[in-house]
Amino acid sequence: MKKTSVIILSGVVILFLVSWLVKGASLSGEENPYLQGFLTTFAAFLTLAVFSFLYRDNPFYKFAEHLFVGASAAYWMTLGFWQTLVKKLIPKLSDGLANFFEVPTEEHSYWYFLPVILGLLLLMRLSKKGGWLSRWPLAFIVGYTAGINFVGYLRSDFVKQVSSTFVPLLIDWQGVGHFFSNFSLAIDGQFVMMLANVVIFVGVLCGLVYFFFSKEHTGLFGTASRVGIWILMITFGASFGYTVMGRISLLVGRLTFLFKDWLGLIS
Amino acid sequence: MRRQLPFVLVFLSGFFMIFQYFVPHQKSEFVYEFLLDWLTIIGGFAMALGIWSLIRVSYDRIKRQRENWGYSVITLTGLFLMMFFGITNWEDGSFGVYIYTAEGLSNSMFVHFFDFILIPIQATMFSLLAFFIASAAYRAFRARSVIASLLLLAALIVMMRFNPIFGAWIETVANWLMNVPNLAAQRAIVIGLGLGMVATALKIILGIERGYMGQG
Amino acid sequence: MTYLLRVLLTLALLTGTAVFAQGEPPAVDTTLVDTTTVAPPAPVTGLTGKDRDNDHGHAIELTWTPSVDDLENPSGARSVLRYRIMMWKPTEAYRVDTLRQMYDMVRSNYAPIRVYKPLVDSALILIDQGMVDVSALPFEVLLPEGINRTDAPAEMMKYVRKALQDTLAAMTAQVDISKDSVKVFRSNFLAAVESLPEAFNANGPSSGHGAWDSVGAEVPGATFFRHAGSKEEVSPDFLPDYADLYYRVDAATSDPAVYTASDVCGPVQASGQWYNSGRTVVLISVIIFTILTVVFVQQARRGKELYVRPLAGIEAVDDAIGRATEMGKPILYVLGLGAASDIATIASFTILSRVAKRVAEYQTQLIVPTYDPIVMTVAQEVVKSSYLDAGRPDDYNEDIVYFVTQSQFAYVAAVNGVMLRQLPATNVYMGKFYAESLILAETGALAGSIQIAGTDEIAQIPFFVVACDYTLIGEELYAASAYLGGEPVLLGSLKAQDYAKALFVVCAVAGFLTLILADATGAHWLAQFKQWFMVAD
Amino acid sequence: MSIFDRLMRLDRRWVFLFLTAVCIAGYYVDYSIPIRVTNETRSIYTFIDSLPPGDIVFVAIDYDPSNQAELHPMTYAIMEHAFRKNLKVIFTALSQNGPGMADQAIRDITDSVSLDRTYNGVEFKGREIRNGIDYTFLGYKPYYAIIILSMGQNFRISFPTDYYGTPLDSIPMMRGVLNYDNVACLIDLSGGNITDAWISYGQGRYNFPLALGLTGVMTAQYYPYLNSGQVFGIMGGMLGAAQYERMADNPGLAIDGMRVQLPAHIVIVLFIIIGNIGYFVTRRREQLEGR
Repeated sequence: MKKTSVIILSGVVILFLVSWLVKGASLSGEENPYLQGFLTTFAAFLTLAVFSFLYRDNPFYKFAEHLFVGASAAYWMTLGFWQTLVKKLIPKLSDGLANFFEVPTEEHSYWYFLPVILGLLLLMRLSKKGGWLSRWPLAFIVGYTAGINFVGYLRSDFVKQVSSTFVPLLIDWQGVGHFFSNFSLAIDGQFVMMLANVVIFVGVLCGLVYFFFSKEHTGLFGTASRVGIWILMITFGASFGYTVMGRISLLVGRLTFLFKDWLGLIS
Repeated sequence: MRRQLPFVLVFLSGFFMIFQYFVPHQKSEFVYEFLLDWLTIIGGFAMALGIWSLIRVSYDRIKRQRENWGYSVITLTGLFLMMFFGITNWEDGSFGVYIYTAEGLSNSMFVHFFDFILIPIQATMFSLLAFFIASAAYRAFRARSVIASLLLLAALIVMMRFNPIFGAWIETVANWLMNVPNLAAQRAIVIGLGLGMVATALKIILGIERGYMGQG
Repeated sequence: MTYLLRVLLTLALLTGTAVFAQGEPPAVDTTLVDTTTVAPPAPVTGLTGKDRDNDHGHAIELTWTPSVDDLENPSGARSVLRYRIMMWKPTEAYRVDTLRQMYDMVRSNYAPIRVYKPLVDSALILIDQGMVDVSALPFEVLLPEGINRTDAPAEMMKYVRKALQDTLAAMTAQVDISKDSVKVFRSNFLAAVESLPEAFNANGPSSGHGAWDSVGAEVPGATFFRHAGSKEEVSPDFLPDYADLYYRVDAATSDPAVYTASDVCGPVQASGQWYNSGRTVVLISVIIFTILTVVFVQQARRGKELYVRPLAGIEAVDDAIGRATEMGKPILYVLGLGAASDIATIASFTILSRVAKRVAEYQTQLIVPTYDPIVMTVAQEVVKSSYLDAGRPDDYNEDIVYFVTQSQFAYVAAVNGVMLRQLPATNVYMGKFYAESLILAETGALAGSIQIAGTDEIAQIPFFVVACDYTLIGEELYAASAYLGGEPVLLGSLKAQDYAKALFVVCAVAGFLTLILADATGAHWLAQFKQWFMVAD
Repeated sequence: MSIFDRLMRLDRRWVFLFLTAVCIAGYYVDYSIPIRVTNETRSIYTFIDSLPPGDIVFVAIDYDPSNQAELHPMTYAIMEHAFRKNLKVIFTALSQNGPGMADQAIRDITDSVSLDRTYNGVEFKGREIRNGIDYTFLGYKPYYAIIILSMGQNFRISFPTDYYGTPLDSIPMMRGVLNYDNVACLIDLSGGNITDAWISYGQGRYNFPLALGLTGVMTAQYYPYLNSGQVFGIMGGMLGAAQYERMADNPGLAIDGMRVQLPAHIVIVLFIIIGNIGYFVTRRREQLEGR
């Protein structure tokens, strides 16, 4: 077991070195060909390492995973540091600090000491005694967004939906005779368009019935609820099927990287 | 007192935001935007908590030589290297405070790390979805019941919408499925969801829902 | 890498000439265009302006009757191709524009200039000391052809020296860009903005102290224009409140020189309102919903039994914890990618507290990797107090809940690792999920775990439904949270939600019927019902 | 374990392997994928194909990089077709990031048309595509509704110069080209609202032949215009682009994409079917045994 691991590892290392040298040589003429060759090879190695996870968990995947976690955490922290703290906060508080960080100064606003205090209170979590103070910033954040969400969703997900459910049942209605004499199953025909509106209307009502919690789903109510879950399932199936194309494109993107940018097998 | 005061703050900030929604005046909008700035700034401080937790867990694993502790060394190496590149100015050979330019963080090692480590792994993780969508379809699309059959059938029709073996009708049916029942179901979910969120938000503001503060 | 080019570009900006030039479009060479002279069209009539309702101010709405010669009017000359909306701006307003541009420029150039000036300074010293190698300079020098000669380095250096000196002179002489000058420019600008309303009030079009400025255009046939300015002073389209504004609409033809101005309308003033009447329907909903919730919560508090239909996902949670205990395997709880303030995440916290309590009672292992530092903080608090409630505070340790990273797929990579290495008996996904939902659920299925999911992200529900054993669809997540929260009071709100849904059904059916009736009887007023539910943005 | 049990419990790594193989094969194996050409795409192709040399086609490139995957192939296919037929092209880009898209397409197609090629059995000699003679790129201007409208009077009202700053009157191919009356047809490739403006402000008022290239999700809602005759053709998403490429006998980005998509979809469907066969047979057997 130990021996095979060593063989596999050294195989990968040798392949990596070969790829690096070959890629570097093929890029001669560009700036820093061997650095570029190394970076491309390393990116390809990481790509394959992640794909190897599909076979089973293995040291290469573990390597990529741990590197990714560390580097990405630092990436977001660095970005947050520069973009929020340095760019947004510091110019509001101190010219000296702003000059130190080379960001343009702005008009001071001492109100901005409050979020600093709240931010520091949040850090009190790290202390055993002052931990309870960290609830203050939390209360502010949660209350603030709850207020926004309360009115926001009441408007967008409730009031607005009422008016958009008002769809006409009759489209271009010119009497029963006209309807039957011009009957067609075409997608833009009168019948299909009207059917669509009926399906939408009934679908919304049945779907809502499915989401009733305080009433037993029996009798007529139960039937409506069952129709509701059917419509939900048809929708889920269709959305699932619709997404496949986009996901395959993602895979093709990675394969293109491997075969074109790294191996150069496709021109 | 320690326990109750935060809920007063929740109520006050929540109520203010509801009030603000109905007041279009510039002064009310000003406060709204101002508070929004606060949120991002507090979030900036929270980063430190996260990084601290990551370092502590990794360090702990290394110190106690737990299983796979070697990989935690890699995590910490990646973390510190990226941080180092992110706050130093590599270009002039001076390791002073990094200069923030309009183009963003332009330390070339930082950019290399991003382009050749973060991006490839991220894109590959994302592309795993192509495989998982296939395996999930194979594993779960079994006509066990009416509900499962409907799920299966709708998925099959939409997936075959451009298959030349079938006639043009399949495209029509697939489009109809995406436009009509889909719309109905989405709306039903949205309304229920909206009410669920509204109710939870109200419970939070009124102090009925306290789970998020640790059992209040 | 610092390029002289960039210094020179900055320089071009600094010399200020470009700044003050007005951006007129190049004139059309009319000689080749087929413009048989167009007759001046009839003017726009009946121009009126008023403050826009329900806003923060800074906007005016204009209405008018189109010109007789409008393209849309078949009986006229059809020569009016568009309407130009003109606003009178007193000279002071143009001055504010200039000051704004200067402030903008100084502000945006401050940081680079601070960096480049020392570089140029040191380069000049090097050249004066007799250095002749251009490539040794700390920046790349772009030399014009004819100067770039290696055979005469001294000549070349002379040119470089001159160019650098010019740059430096311009930097320091034209506009002094320093920390203090940014301040001075800002205060000058703000002072001028402050006095804008006075200037507008004192100098109308009749005073001749100012000029007309185009603020927008409309297509033929249009009768309405909304001049929505910005409320930010630094924005070029800032429009002051409480200032007398005058407008005019020009009927323009294909020949830029031929147009007819309408009568001037004004003065009108923009102002902010204290109540948005377009949102009254939301206010009514807020009141109804709050009353419903409070009433049912009170009922529950008084001990009234409330029926809640069984949810498969909820029952599965308890079973799954038991199963994990039997197998001696951990439980993985994923809170998703939401922030601590997202409602889905808050619902998830409540479910987590129940799971953690059971886990503590059964002495099973719990793993909670988190994506957001604040979510981690809250989750730690929640789990800690659940262990306390279960009477096992000593079993709690800080490593149950830990932070991974704030990168979507790095987080997924780490959670995948946990699933395959620690083989949890049960995976619970509750909260906000995006594209990673299926990666998580499939890896979990691969590891043979029982999986329970709940999310309010509609796009991700199909994947959870397909790949998980139990899925809470949309609102069921909130119902589960109320149900598992353990307090009957929380259930009261479920009842309120159901009443609101019933209200919705009533409104929708009523709307449906009114539309049919309106169609059948031709009664127009019935169709108005829909308008009641329209909300202003 | 019977074969059917195995079908039901196939290791998913087989699924992964097949999918990868099929995707790579789709790239390498030069098979021709049968693409069903719909009438709405065919009419665009035949319209352009029937134009005499020298006619002008107006191509509006109104999409951003986010819709590039679906719409760029259409631009390429139409441009190649038009230039090979010795037609002239006017471009506009009325979405903010459109000029970048147009610029890229012009560069690529100029290179490609300089080579000798055979399409549908007809040999085309490579030729140089020159700015101002074979095409004019008018560029981007804000307020697309007004631009579309004013171009109905004269292109010069909105675009006194082209994208590169040359006055329109000193561009050879624009001599005597005043407005939509002088172009043979207009093709709008868009991923957003601009399409509506082309229909109501452009076609609705000036009555020129209009065809649309849309993203997959948008397509369904524009069919009514096809039936009312306001639009003579629609290309929907990557599929529509592939259909055009098929008719032009010029397999490009879209057909390459479909060559991978189709087998990948079929593989997934086959696995679903295999799983279900296994499931039904085993269940039937269990029922029989249970009896």
